[in-house]
Amino acid sequence: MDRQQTSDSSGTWQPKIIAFFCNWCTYTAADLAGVSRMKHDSHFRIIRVMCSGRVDPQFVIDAFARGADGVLIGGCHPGDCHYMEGNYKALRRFHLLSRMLMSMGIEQDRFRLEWISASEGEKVRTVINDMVRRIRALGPLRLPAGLAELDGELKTREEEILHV
Amino acid sequence: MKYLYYPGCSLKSTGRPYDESLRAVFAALGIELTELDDWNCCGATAYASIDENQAFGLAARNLAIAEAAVTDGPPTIVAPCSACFLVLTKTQRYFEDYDHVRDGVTRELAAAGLTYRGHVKVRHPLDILIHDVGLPAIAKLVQHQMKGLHVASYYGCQVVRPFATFDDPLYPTSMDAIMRSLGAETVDWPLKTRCCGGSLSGTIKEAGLRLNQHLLVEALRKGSDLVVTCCPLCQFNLECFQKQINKNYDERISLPIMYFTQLMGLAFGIPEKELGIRRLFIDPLPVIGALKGGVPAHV
Amino acid sequence: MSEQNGEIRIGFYVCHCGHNIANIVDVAAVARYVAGLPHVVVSREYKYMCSDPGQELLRQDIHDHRLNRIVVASCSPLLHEQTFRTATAKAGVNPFYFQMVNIRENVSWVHEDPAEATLKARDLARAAVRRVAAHKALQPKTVSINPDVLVVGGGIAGIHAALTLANAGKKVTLVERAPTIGGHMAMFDKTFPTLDCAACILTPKMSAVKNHPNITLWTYAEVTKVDGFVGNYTVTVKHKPRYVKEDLCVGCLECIDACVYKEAKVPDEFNRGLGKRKPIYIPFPQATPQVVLIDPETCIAVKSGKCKRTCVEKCDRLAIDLDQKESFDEITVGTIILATGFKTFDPKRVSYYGYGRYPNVYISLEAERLINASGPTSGELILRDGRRPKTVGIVHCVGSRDKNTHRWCSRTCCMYSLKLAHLLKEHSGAEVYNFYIDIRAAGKAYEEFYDKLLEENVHFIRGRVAEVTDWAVIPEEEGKLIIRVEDTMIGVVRRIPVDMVVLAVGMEPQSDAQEVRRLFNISCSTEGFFLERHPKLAPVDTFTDGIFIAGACQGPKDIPDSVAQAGAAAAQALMLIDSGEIKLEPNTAYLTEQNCSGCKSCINLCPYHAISYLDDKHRASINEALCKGCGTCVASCPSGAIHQNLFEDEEIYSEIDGLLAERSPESTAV
Amino acid sequence: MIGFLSTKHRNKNGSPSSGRIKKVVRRVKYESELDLGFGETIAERAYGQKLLSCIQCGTCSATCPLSYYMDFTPRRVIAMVREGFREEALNSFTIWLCASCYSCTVQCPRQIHITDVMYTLKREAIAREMFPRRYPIPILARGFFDIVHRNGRNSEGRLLLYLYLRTNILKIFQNTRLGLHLLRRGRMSVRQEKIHRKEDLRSILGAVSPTREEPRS
Repeated sequence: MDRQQTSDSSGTWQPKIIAFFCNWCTYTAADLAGVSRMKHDSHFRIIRVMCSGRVDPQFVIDAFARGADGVLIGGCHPGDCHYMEGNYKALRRFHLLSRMLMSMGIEQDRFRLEWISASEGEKVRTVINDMVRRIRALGPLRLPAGLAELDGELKTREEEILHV
Repeated sequence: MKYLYYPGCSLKSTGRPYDESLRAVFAALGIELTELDDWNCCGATAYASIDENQAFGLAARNLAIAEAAVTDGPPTIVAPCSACFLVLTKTQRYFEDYDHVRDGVTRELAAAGLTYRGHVKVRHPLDILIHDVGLPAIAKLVQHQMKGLHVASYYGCQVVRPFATFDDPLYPTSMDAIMRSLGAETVDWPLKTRCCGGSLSGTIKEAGLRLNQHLLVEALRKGSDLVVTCCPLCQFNLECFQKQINKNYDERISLPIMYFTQLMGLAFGIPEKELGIRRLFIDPLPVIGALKGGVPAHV
Repeated sequence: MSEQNGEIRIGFYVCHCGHNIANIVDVAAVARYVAGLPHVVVSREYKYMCSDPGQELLRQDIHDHRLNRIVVASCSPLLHEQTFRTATAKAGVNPFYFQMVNIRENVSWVHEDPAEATLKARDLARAAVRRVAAHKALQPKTVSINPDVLVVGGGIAGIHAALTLANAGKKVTLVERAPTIGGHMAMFDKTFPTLDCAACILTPKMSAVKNHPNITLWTYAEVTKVDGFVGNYTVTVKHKPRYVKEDLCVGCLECIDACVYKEAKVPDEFNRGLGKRKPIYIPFPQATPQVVLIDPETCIAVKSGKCKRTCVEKCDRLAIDLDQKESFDEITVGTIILATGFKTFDPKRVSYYGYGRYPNVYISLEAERLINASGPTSGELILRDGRRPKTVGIVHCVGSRDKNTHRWCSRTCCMYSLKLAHLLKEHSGAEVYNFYIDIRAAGKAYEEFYDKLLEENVHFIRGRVAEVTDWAVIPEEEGKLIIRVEDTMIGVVRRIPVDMVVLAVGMEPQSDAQEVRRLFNISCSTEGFFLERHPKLAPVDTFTDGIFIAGACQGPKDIPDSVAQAGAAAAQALMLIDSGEIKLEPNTAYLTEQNCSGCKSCINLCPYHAISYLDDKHRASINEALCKGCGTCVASCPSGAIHQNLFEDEEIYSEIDGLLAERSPESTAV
Repeated sequence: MIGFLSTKHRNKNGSPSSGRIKKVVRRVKYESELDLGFGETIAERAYGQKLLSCIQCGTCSATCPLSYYMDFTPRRVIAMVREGFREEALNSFTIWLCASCYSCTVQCPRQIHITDVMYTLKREAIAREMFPRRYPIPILARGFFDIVHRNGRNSEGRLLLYLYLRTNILKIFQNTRLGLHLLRRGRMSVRQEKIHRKEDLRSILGAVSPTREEPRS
C-alpha cells in the first residue's frame, strides 16, 4: 500500500491536495466559505502561512515527495499583498517551479497558484472543486513510489558498475 | 476585411432586399462576404419550442461548417437576420457555458462526421460596421447626404438581446450613429427595441397587429419620415400589415419601412435596382427624393 | 514547569462546538485517534472548548499532566487562537506552545460526508500535533501607540468620530477631499423619520469641528501615502490648490460679486448641476470652512492669465493667490479611521429609466436639492422644463437588489423615498406614487413613518418599474412621462402618466475605493465596500491593526447607523491609545549569522527595508523592529540562514509530513 | 382548466363586460393537488436554478410587450411554476404569447432566463398536448419544425400554407392579397428551399438523445 491514504470508505482512490493559504486573503476566504456553508470537495488540506511569499519551493517539492497529488497556493490579488509584494515573489517562484516540476513529469494541473481575496469565498469553492476534478482525471501521482523505484534503479546500476 | 456570410432563410424570400442591399453596401465598403457553404436553417424561435437539443444541433452544423471553412484565425460569421443572429449566438454561448449542451452538440455533429470546437464568432452587420469599418469610413462613401431626412432606427428585439454585447440591450445607438453618418437626423423614440410580435401577426392577429400599430404610430408621432430596420421579420411586419392595421384600427398610416443597408446604399449612390428598393411595398424614394439635396428618384 | 527534562507532553482537545462540528465530524473518533499519536498525553473531546469550563479543563490538565504543548481542534484561529493562547499562558505554559486546528470553517461547515470530514479532521489534528512538538517559546513584541488620530472623510461619520476623539482629549487631523465638510448629509433637506432639518442638526457639528482646539481640519486635501504600522503611521497629505489662502479668507464673499462673470454660468456641484455658480465660489452657505475657492477649469485668470482679476483687487485681505500650487504635509499618527462614504448609483447605467434623456427624470439627491429652501429653486418645486408637477412617481431600488447592477439592498432608499414622498406632496400637493418591491422600514419609528405615509394617501404600488418613456398611447398620456409597471398586488400591468420621476438610486462604493483600500492596506468585500474584521463582533475593525472603518464606506447605512459606527470606531481607537501599547505577533524573521553566505539576495526582497548588508562582516542583518513577518526572505534564502518565528521551516515540514503521513491500520476504520 | 381570454368578451378597458351575473366559485388549492417538484424541474431544464430566486417584482410583466394579452402575467406564471401549480402554468395563454423578445431576460433583477422558462413550458405543454386543437402557435412551431427537419431550410410560403390549412382555412383568402404582393415583388415563393447534404441533418437529429423532454408524471 502507498504511504499516503489512497481511498475513501467506498474504496475508490481519492486525491490529496496540500493548500498553502495566505493568512490575509485566501485563508480568510476559506473561513468565509465555511461561514457561508459553501459545500465543496474535502480532498485538500490547508496549511496557513502569513504570505504566499513564505512558500518555499522546497515545501512544494516536499509535499509531492511525501505523496501529495497536487499543491495549491492561494495568495492576494496582484497589488493587494498585505506585505506589499510577497505575492509577486510567489508568482515568480511559481513559474520557475512549475517548469521544473513539469520536467520531472509532474503535470501542470497538479501545481496551481490562485489569487483569492478575503471576500471570495465562492472562488475557494470553485478553485478547489475544479482542481480536485482535474487531478481525479489525472489519477494518483505516486511520486513516493516513483522515487523509490528510481532509488532502486540507481542502486542496481551502482551495483552493476561496481560488479563490472 | 473578409467574413463568412450566413443569410438565413428569410433573406432568401421576404427579406431579399436586405440580402441584396447588404451585399451591395458591403462590397462598396470593400468587405468580402463568402456565403457559408450549404448552410441550413438556424432553427429560429419555433424550433426550440419543439425540441431544444435538436435546435442546438441544427444551429451548430452551421458553426461546424464555418470552423472547417477557415483555417487562419477564428472564423467570423456575419448573420444579418436577428433570429439567426440570436440563435447562432445562443448556441455558441450555451456550447461554452453548459456541459450538457456541449456534449450533446458534439455527439450530434459527430454522427454527421462534423466537429465543432467552439471558436466561431457570430456577429451582426451593425457590429461590423461600427467596430470594424468605423463611422468615418462610412461617411467617406456618402455621395448623397440624407440631410433633413428624419429616420427612426428600429432594432427590434433579438439583435440586441439577450447575448449581443456590441450595444445596449434596451437603448441601442449603433444604427442611429450610422444613419447620422449618412447625414440623416435620427428621432429619439422609446420603442426602438420593442418587439414587433414576430410570428404573432400570423397567429394571434389582434396582438401582433396592435404591437405594429403602436410602433408605427409612435414613429410618426416623433416625426419620422421613414423607419429603417435590421431584421427581416420586423420589416415584414411593419410594412406588409400597414393596410390591415389601417383597416382594423382606423388609422391612415403609410410609412416607408426599409432596411438600413438600403438607405446606406442610396446614400452611397448605388443604383436602386441593386438595393431591392422596388421590392418594397411602400416606395421610400418619394420621401427621400423630396428632400433638398436628397437622392433623386431615378438613381 | 514545561519541558523540564526535554520531554514533550501534548494535550489535545477537540471541540464539538455544540452541533456545529460534532454533527459532521466524529469527534470521539478523532480524540481516540490522536490519543495514540506520539507525545500525546491527554486527548479529549469537549462540547465548547472556548467556554470557561473548557478553558478550565485545559488549565487543569496542564497542571495535572504536566503538559507543555497544547493543540485545540475547533474553529478558525482567526476567531479563537488568542483565547486559547491566553488560557495556555495562564496555566504557566508559553502561549506559543499552542497550535490550533480549524475543523469548523475548514471541515464541518463545508463538507457533507461524515466519513470524509472525520478523516480530514484527523489528518489536520495529526499535522498540528507534529507541528506543536517543533514549536519554540516566544515573547510577543510590543509597540507603543502614538495618541494622535487621522480621520479620513468629513461626512457625518468622520465628523462624529473626530469630535468624539477630540472631546476625549486626543489630537485629531480630519482630512476631507471636498472643499467643505458635511458630505452627503449636507445636501439633504430633511431626515427621516423625524423630519428634522438636516442642516439644522449638522451645521452645529460642522462648526464644532472647525473650532475644536484638538482638531486640525484639512479640506480640499487627500491622503497620498501611508507608511508604518499600528501605533506609528506616517501619513502624507496633499493639499490641492484652492487659489485662496485659507488662513486669510474670512468668507465675506465679496470676491464672488466682483468676479468678471456677472452671471453664474458653471453647473454647481452641490446642487447636482440644477443651479449655477461662478468660477470663484463657496460650495453652499454653511460650508465649513467658510473659505471660497476657484475652479481652475473655468477661471479665466488661472486658465489663460487674461483676466482683469477683479476678485484679487476686491479682496483687501489679499487672500486670493492665483499662483497657488499643491503642497504636501506629513503627519504621524497612531490610529486611522476611514469614513470615506459612498457614491450614489449612476442611473444612466439602466437606460430604461431615461435618466439624462428626459429632463423631468431626477435622482433622489436632485429632488432633495429641489425642495431645499437654500436649493436652486429656493424650495419651489419647479421642474427642469419650468412646470410644476401634478403627479410624481418615485421608483425604488434603482441600482439595488439587481444582479445586473448591484445585488445588495441599499437599506436607505425605502425610507428616504417615503420621506421624499411626504415632502414632495407637502410642497406641491401632487399625487405621489411609490413603486417598490418590498418596503424595508426596519428601524426605530420607521414602520410608524410608513404608516403615516399610507394615511396621507400616497400611492404604494408593489412592482418594479420596467421603463419610463414619453410614449403616449392615449391622449391623456400626451406630454407626460409614462411609467410602465406591473401592479403585482392586482396582477395587472399599469401605465401611469406622471410629470416628474424620482429615481431612488442606491448606494455604491466610492469609485476610488480600491485605490484607497490599497493605500491603507485593508480589504474590500465582494461588492467593493471596505471589509470589516468580523461582520458581527468586529464591525469597525479591519484586518490591519490600528485602522478602523465607519459609516457607508463599509456598506450602505443611514445617518443613525453611520453615527453609531463612528462612535464605535472612535472607541476602538481610544482603547488602543489609552492602553498605550499593543502586542504584536512575534512572527518576525531572524538570521543565523554563521549560515549567511552574504549573497545579498534577501536585501532587495524586503519591502520594509528591514534587511541590511553589513559590509565589514560580509553578511546580512535583520532589524526585527522593522520586520512585519511575511517570510518572503525566509523562503528565498539559498543557504537557509533566515528563519521565521511561528513559521519555522521545521514547523511547516512537520505539518506537511503530518498531513501526508501513513496512518496506522487501526485508524483506517472510521 | 382556465379558458383562454378572448378580446370579444371584453370591453375597451379590458375588464369583463358588465351586466352579466357572475357565478360564485369556490376556490381553494390543496397541497396534495400540486406538483411540488415542478419548480425545480423547470428551473433545471431552463438553465440553472435562478428561477427559484424570483422575488416577484413584476419587471418581466411590465417590460413584456404582450403582457396586456396574457391571462396570467409572466410573474404569476413563474410563481405558479415555483409553487407547483403545474396545470395552471401549462394551460396558461401566457406561454404561447411569448414572442421571445428577451426583454424580461435582460431586465430581470435576478437574471432568470425567463424566455428559456417559457420555451421549457411550451415544450412541456406540447409534450402533454395541453393546447387547443386548432391553436395556431404550436401548430406553426410544429410546421416549421417539420419543414426544417425535412429540408434543412425553411420556406416561408410553404409554412404559411401549412399554418392556414391546419388552423383556419378561410384565412388563406384573407391573406391571398398579401401573398400575391409578395410573389409579385419576388419576396415569396412556394418553391421549397433545400440544403444539399440532407444526410448530415438526419444524422445530427438522429443522434439527439431521445429522453429529453419526457413529461413528468
